[in-house]
Amino acid sequence: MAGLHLKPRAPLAARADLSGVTPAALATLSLREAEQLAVPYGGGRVALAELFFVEGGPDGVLLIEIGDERLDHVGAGLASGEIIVDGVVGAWAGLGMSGGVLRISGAAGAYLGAEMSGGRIELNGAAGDHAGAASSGSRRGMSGGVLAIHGSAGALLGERQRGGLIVVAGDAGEGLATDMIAGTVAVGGSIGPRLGRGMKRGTVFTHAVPELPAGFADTGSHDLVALRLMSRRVPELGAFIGAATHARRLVGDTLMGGQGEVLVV
Amino acid sequence: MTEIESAPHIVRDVVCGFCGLGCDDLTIETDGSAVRARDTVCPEAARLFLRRADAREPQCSQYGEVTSEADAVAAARAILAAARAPLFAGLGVDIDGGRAVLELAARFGGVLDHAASEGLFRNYAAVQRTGWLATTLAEVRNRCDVLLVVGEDPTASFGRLFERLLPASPLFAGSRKVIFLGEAPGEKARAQLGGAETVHLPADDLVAALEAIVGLARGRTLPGGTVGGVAAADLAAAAAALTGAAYAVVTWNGATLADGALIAERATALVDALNLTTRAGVFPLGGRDNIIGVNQLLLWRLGYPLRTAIRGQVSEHDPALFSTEAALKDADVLVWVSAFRPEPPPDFAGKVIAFAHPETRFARPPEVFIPVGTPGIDHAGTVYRMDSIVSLPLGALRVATLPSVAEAVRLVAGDAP
Amino acid sequence: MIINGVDIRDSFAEAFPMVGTRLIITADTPEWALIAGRTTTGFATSVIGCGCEAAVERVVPAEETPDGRPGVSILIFAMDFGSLKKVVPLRLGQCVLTCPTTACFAGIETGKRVPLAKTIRYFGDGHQISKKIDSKRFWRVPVMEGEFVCDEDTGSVEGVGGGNFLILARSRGEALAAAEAAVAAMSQVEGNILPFPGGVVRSGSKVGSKYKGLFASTNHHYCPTLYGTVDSALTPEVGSVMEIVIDGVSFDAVAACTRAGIEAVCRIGAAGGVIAIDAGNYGGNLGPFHFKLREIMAGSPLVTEAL
Amino acid sequence: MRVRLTGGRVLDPTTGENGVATGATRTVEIHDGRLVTPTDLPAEEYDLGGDIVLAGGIDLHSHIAGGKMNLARLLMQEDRRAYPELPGAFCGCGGGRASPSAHATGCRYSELGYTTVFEPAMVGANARGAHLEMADIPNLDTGAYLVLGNDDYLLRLMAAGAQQEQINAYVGWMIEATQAFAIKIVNPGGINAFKFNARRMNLDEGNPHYGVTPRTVLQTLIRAVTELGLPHPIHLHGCNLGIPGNDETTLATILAAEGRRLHLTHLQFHSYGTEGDRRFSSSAARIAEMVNAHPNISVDVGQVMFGQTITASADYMSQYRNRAFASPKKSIGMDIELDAACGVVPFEYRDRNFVNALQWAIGLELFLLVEDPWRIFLTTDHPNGGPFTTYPHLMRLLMDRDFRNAQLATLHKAARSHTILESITREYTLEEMAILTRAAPARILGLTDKGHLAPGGVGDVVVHTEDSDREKMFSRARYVFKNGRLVVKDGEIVETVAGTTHVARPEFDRGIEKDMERWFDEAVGLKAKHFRIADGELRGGAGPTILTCEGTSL
Repeated sequence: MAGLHLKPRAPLAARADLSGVTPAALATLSLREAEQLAVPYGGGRVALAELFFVEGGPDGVLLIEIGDERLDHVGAGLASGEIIVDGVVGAWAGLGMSGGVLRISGAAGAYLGAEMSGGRIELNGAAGDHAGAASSGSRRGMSGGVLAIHGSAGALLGERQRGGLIVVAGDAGEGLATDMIAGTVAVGGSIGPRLGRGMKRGTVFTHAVPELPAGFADTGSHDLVALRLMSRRVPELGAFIGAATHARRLVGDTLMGGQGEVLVV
Repeated sequence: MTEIESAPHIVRDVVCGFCGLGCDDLTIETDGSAVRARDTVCPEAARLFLRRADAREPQCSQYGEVTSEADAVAAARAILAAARAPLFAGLGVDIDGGRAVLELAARFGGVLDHAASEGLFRNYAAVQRTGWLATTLAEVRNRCDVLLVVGEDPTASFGRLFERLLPASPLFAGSRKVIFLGEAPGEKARAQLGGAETVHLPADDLVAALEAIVGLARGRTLPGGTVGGVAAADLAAAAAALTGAAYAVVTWNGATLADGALIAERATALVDALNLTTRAGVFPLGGRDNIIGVNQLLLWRLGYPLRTAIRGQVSEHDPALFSTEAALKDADVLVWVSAFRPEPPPDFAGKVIAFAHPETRFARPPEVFIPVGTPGIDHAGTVYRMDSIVSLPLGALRVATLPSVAEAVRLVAGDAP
Repeated sequence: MIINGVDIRDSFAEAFPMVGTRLIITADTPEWALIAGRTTTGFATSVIGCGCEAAVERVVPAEETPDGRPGVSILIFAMDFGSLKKVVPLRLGQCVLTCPTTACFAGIETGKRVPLAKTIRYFGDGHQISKKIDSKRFWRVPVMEGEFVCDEDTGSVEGVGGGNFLILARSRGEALAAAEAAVAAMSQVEGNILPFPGGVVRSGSKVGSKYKGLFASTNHHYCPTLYGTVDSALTPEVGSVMEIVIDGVSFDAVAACTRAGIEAVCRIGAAGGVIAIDAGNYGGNLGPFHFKLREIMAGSPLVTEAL
Repeated sequence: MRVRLTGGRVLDPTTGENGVATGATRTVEIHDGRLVTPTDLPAEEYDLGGDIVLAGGIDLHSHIAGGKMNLARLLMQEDRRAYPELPGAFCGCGGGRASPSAHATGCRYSELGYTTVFEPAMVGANARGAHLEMADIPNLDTGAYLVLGNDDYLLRLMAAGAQQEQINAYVGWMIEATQAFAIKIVNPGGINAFKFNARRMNLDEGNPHYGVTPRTVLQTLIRAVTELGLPHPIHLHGCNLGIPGNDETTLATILAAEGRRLHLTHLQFHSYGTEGDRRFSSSAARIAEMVNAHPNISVDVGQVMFGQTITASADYMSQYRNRAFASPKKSIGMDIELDAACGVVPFEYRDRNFVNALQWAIGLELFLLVEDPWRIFLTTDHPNGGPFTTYPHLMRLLMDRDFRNAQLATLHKAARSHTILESITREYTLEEMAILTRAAPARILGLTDKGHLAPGGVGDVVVHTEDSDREKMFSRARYVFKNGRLVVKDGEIVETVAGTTHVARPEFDRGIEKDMERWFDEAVGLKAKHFRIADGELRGGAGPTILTCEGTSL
């Protein structure tokens, strides 16, 4: 079948898990089969059609209307195609996605884009804690792709991130980039305390010097050619860096032998 | 497992299953249904073993109204049968009771979590990501010559910890040195430490100070004069003691540390660094109300630790959504299991079925309350010690008038469909 | 074929496949970019003696470079990919890494990857930092002046080396003036370099020598001072011959460059002392690329007499 | 309940019956869980139509329970997530492949026709946990070998020059206290030496604290189990596991047994030479020759199977070394209770890796060069060499030379030139496979009512439909009866039943008890009586199946 259009029948009374409900997986199903997909819901499993009005839609696109803050794992494992949520999602949206586009017009719960390795997430609202992070027990967070959050992000954004780009237009909560391995985060707004503990490598772009833990060293302000390069090469950073040629560079977490950096532009 | 002497009903070598330390040398006095700990027990054990002779006979209730066991069981079953998203929480229960609850959850579906799992999952930040090099009680007792205690004085939670951990005459350790990073040892701890040399490093940032010690153990030099509120020289001395130890041990209580996950990771890194040249192990504290046992049970039965949901015969682990705190927001039924202590269930708007300690004081009467016996007092059972390796047999100290959790839960489960 | 009095001989340039790459070198000023470009491509006239052939391809305006600073693009060609992988990091390390304010970027995206910072980064002694955007990685290597920014690697092309033509003129002065005009015109054609000094080579060579161990020697057929003593390709009025050698990223690039050069020479024409255009070849047996002069010039508006 | 299987070709090497060779069929009957002489009484009948009837499979070395498996599960949630529950009306709860849950272990094993599996490395301190876990494994009888030889109590006794009688009493006490079936030695003395910061330990190297050598530990414990009359010989995981050049240690270890019975486990990991430019070579031929010449020696292979697995061993000394090769990069180690230790290291065996490819070849060489099928057992040291679910593939490798050589051809080139595997023509017969997987394990474990189909035996019966593709054939049993109850039909679980746990009960001098109590009180910090496991703690109160020890020959 072509794409799918889901509209909640009612606000969810328990958590539902949309793992595996992706355009690619749906492509092989008839509308009837899609309706009968067993979706974990509360302490059991129910047919997709018990939770949603299910209709066909444009090819390669899964459109979810309204959404629900208990609707988890939207776009988890997405490898291609597009998922558009005209509303909010629960936790784990875009978990481990490797390609495709996930657009969410509202807010997202915790672990948005956790462990994603490719593709693009556009979130208009606010993200919960642990966006772009590693799930508990996993060694690595987001490793590739772009996570664009137009609102603010919660605590532990980019925890254990090891690649890819996170851009937050609003604020970021505490513990940003904790144990970060590599990758780039840019935060337009304010930043919570305890940024970058255990940071190994990677870059956090900010507009003001944040509160930093003991293991960060201030190397001063520098004319960095890399700024000009990133401003041009990375469209998402173009507006953030603009024409800046200088940045204050703070390096850490040196206590753990880390060489991560906070670049204040 | 216990040896009941003749009157006046003194029971020696009683195993205590409450805090997870696994003391098994308690002396308990019983008189009919009355139970009282004697001699050297910690306040926690004294409190939790105590059963007064004049205690009211506990009874099942529904909405606070006394009811028959059969009615309570039937009501519980009806609630579960109609439940959409049950949460099986508390889980303060022995292994057999844990099995029964697991099977109940498998049948009706729902989330499984223990009341004390926060500390456990902080430690899992380290153990699941990088693994760690650990040790157990008897090894610490006999080999540990330098012990690093991170955070609060653990004696508050584990009353006899240092007595058990560092007895006076170890088989191998030539000397004992204990470094307290964080809170100073209290009087009780000092008394138990006896001849051990103690050092106190009053860190205001535990993570930073511990990271500094990791760095020093790896051969780096510190950037400043103090780190985390501790003088660099003191940190260097601590690192030197650890690297110079024959068998260093690092311990902390994840449950009491807001930064427990990072502490666990840094402690793991420290022990990894130490083992390059000498021997060392982590010894994480925790394990109250058999959380370790129930967690082990889930691991061998479901392949997942606590914070796992069974939904339509398939289990899934989600340390975020299936924590008690998070799951309470999504559940419609709370099955509260707390056999070790009168711990009331958390605030919850949905229906509550409580398999709980008879003295539990509920903020509001639960839909169904089935009082249960306490493992190690009312019935035998098995609990795990905090190290997850040793498990202990709890015996019965008196004639049980209450069902065990296993019995009560199996009544509710009835015959499998 | 006669163009503006210049005889386009019925000959062809015989060229070989080479493997090449393009680097964009930027700097704080156009001057430093050019210095870096020229130094990096120094001593790279002929693969026979230098291991590669390289030159500045063009000056790149700031708005076209990856970091928005003035730059130059250079092309480096070698006989095979293995040699290219060796020679590029070597030149990069000696001449760009060391040159004030420069940065170095991939100038070709496709083809096999030629290491740039992939090798050079170790100069950072563990302090180097990389950043991967999409699937493209660049490195920042701390240096005394600041940071050396360099792409991890660059692409490569299977190009053409040894395109050429010969300018036969009445005198040395007239030959050189014609050659200079050709170089100026050819520099405008992207995708090519003229690796010899100033783009011109006065010592065209033939394959082999009477001396054992010499692969190439002076092309005596075109030496005016030997006219009459050897089997000469010249006519008595030819007083001097200059050659222009072209390496390009493709056959078409070299062809376009050749045509631009010959046209420039022909604009000077017989009036300026140019007698004929010829080309160097080895009989067509050695190189797969044949640039037939008359085919290349066919259709040129300058052609006055097609034969 | 009576079950009657008619028209099957019975393959029972214990009695010498080979219906596969003769084409003869006969009726097999089970009554109340036991094999009986066929009757005419009413029974649940199955017409087997010439299918092959075997005794239930017995795996004498597979890590199915105990603390290290739970550590493995905790560490490798990837494995669990990748292998979710199989659908079905039975409770096959949990999942996983390299470290499957208890129910998954029981279900997968019984699908392959196994009915008895032994956990070969139970640490005394964790014995209660191991038994709790085994009680939750459906469809299998189990048992566990107690790890001794690194326990401070024993080494202390030996260092003090204790009499053998005292050591026997200790070993007897420990077997009884932990409800064990046999004694396993893991890296004799080495795990203990690692606690004193020794990183390697050779056969005649003294423990840094006690001075005791692995050789004396081995010989002392061999004597102890012999004199206690334990049916199974010392089950030895030798010194220097995985280290190139350990072939010499292995050969010396065989001689160190001095003619007494000794079982060398996962021999593949102990058969490495140092020849060739990579200083890693196969010594399978040398070692097989030595095994062939010493009838007191039995071995299991610990075959390496390619793919992701997780290694779990009491040999923390070796596993600490192996941490460097962890894939994914994480591992757990633990010193345990003056008793032993454990190391859990995820590992991926890759066919394009020289060492892994050669390990694979070395294991197969051992299988094919050890001549007596009664003295070699089919194991992958689950999950260390690979999950037990790869057994059908391994069986085909052993039974089908063309298949084996085709696999060999795909391996790392240099490894191929280091093995003689291609030239080995041997193919295991069905009868030999039945010996390896049933008859011989029952014999070496002293389980007289298992591994055969004679009346009086346990009603563990497996029916396979013959298929020239042996992997396919052994992947799905047509029927599996556990104690006479049908648990597998057409390769799928139809019921789960509780098994029993085998324990051995030797006689010993109970005078040791006072000293044990003192030791536990003072050193261990746990009462001896709480260390002891009561019969009623096993199998949910059902208690163990006890094998009394009356001594064995040799």
